[in-house]
Amino acid sequence: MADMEHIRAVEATLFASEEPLRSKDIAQYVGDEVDVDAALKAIEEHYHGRGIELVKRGDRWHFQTAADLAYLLRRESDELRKLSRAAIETLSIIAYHGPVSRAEIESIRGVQISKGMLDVLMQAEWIKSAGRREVPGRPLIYVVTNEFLTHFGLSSRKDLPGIKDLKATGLLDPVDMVMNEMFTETAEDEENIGDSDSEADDV
Amino acid sequence: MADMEHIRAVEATLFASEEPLRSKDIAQYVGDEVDVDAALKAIEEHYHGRGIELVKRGDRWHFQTAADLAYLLRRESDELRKLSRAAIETLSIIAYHGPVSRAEIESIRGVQISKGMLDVLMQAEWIKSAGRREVPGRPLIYVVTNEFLTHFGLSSRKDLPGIKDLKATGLLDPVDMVMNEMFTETAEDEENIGDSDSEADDV
Amino acid sequence: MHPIDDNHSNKEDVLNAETDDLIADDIWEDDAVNPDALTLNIDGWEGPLDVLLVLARNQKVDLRQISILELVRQYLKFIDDARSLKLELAADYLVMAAWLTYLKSGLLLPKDPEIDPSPEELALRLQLRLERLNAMREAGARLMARDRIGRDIFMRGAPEGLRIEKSRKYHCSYFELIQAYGQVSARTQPVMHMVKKRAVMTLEDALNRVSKMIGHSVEWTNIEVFLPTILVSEDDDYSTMLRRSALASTFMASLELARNGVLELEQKDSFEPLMIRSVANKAS
Repeated sequence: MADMEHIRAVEATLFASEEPLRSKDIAQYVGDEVDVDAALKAIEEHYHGRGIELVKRGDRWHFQTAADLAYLLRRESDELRKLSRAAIETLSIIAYHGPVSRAEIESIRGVQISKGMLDVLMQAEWIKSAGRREVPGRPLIYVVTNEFLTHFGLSSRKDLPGIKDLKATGLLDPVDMVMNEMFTETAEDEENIGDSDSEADDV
Repeated sequence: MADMEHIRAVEATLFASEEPLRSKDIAQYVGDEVDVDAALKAIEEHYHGRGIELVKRGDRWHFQTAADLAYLLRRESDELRKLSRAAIETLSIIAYHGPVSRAEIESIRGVQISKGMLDVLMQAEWIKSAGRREVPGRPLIYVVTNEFLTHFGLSSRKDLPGIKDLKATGLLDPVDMVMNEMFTETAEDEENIGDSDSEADDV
Repeated sequence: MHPIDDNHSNKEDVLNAETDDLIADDIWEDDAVNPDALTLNIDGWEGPLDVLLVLARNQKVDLRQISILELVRQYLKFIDDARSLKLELAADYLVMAAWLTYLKSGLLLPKDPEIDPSPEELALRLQLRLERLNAMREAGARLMARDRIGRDIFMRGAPEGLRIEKSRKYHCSYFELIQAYGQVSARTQPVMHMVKKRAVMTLEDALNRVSKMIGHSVEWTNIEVFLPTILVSEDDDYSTMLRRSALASTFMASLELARNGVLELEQKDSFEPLMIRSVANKAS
């Protein structure tokens, strides 16, 4: 059994070192009278089963975090954020009208969408780009992903309610009445709005 | 006694960390179900007398080499030597008297402190500003940091060398306060030259 | 004739005794310069208080027992030497010299009770300041002498590092999604102004209808009886609208027929039922 003072010295030297050390490197610090190898052996045993372990790579020794605990060092933490109103609208447009280009989304929303908006939705893995539209400028077009369907409990885009359904559930109510009446009375317009059904078939 | 797996997790987390961690920081890595404080206590005991020890500085924990092994590991670093006498004095005043304003530091040192002095100490992360004194001019006030405690191996400001004696002998009290007290006290002891009122009476 | 309190009275005695009490720390021994050598380097001093502290410590006694008079003498000598060497002296050194000269005379002269603060009080104040500066100087030395991280004590040389990887998860409910689409649709439909095909009974229709029916009506009859019967029972929007249109048209038709002497109208009072009957019948 190595001398406790020798063990302590070797232990501290290895701990403080910025790189793995050979037995002879350690000896330079702790002095020739120390049986470094015996000390290393004692340390290796002492740390067995702890959160730290002494390991030998080639001829060099170093301390490292126990391999089975490595998962602790890279912790993922979920930061739950609420999607902004604008982002939800954009998402819904892509869901109903996709594949759509950014310009098309803007024309449907009637407002420009910020650069980051689509990034956020892509980061959330709810939309993805689906190639380019073969029109001048070849804009990227977007569709919703399988993750989107899973998240919202949909088996396909066909499950999205049409405008008639929205009306039935009163989801169009908050809008001003003139608009509302228009949907009620102009039956032919419903086809425009409800055409998402036919598009959904493409998915 | 804390659970061995919990101990290992806390041990590994502290070991892997690049900086001292608060108990609650550790909890983020090891999970809420772990009694971090109990684990820390167990680890502290386990390392007692080893070449590595677990220490608490301020509210943060870290592993470090045992102090008595300094003779093996000591390195002269230029950075540590550079501190001027003025900087050392300023740092001490902030440590022992803090929170203090610049004017208070100057009044103790009897000289103005150069413009960059506090910046240097702040850059070293040894001092930080801690709001303003609610007196005319609302001067910034300074205190020492956790990094200061860590660097100098102090558990808390109470641990500052000799601070108890300095407090007991009133050497941390402002001169004005001591003068006031002294002259109020002596007023009770018959006539004493310090007391200008009684002096006036004598004449 | 030299009223000095207990703190001060023995000062000179103590000084003369030249106690060998050394100030505890030796960290600052380098600074314990021979007072006569002080003139050699003015730049090395951190102001007059610094000079005074070093001079005081050279008295090799507890700072509480220093001789202020001796200290003043040494400081003034230091200034004189510097001047004789034609060294530039910063103003604050000279201010301190003047102040100490004043203090010295105050301490030596018979006590003047009119002087406030008293010279003794000023001397005490100076002594307290020196004590405090000295305390911090010693504290600094002790602090610097501690086992310090990175010099004597080491943290782990190559920590793996910890990282919490924040992955942002966005929250959006199904309801919010659908609602948003509803609102987008509602908001952005092109606004079309269309003249609605309204449910109406034209005046022409009403004239025909009333003309045909009035022949059979010999008694006063409520005008509403002349409305298309289907409208009475039905209660939907369409029927209500048509009913109101029919009522208005029928009323207009009645007025027109009354003008032509085909029928007559009667209303007992405001909002009472409007009654009509055939003129022909009345005549018969």
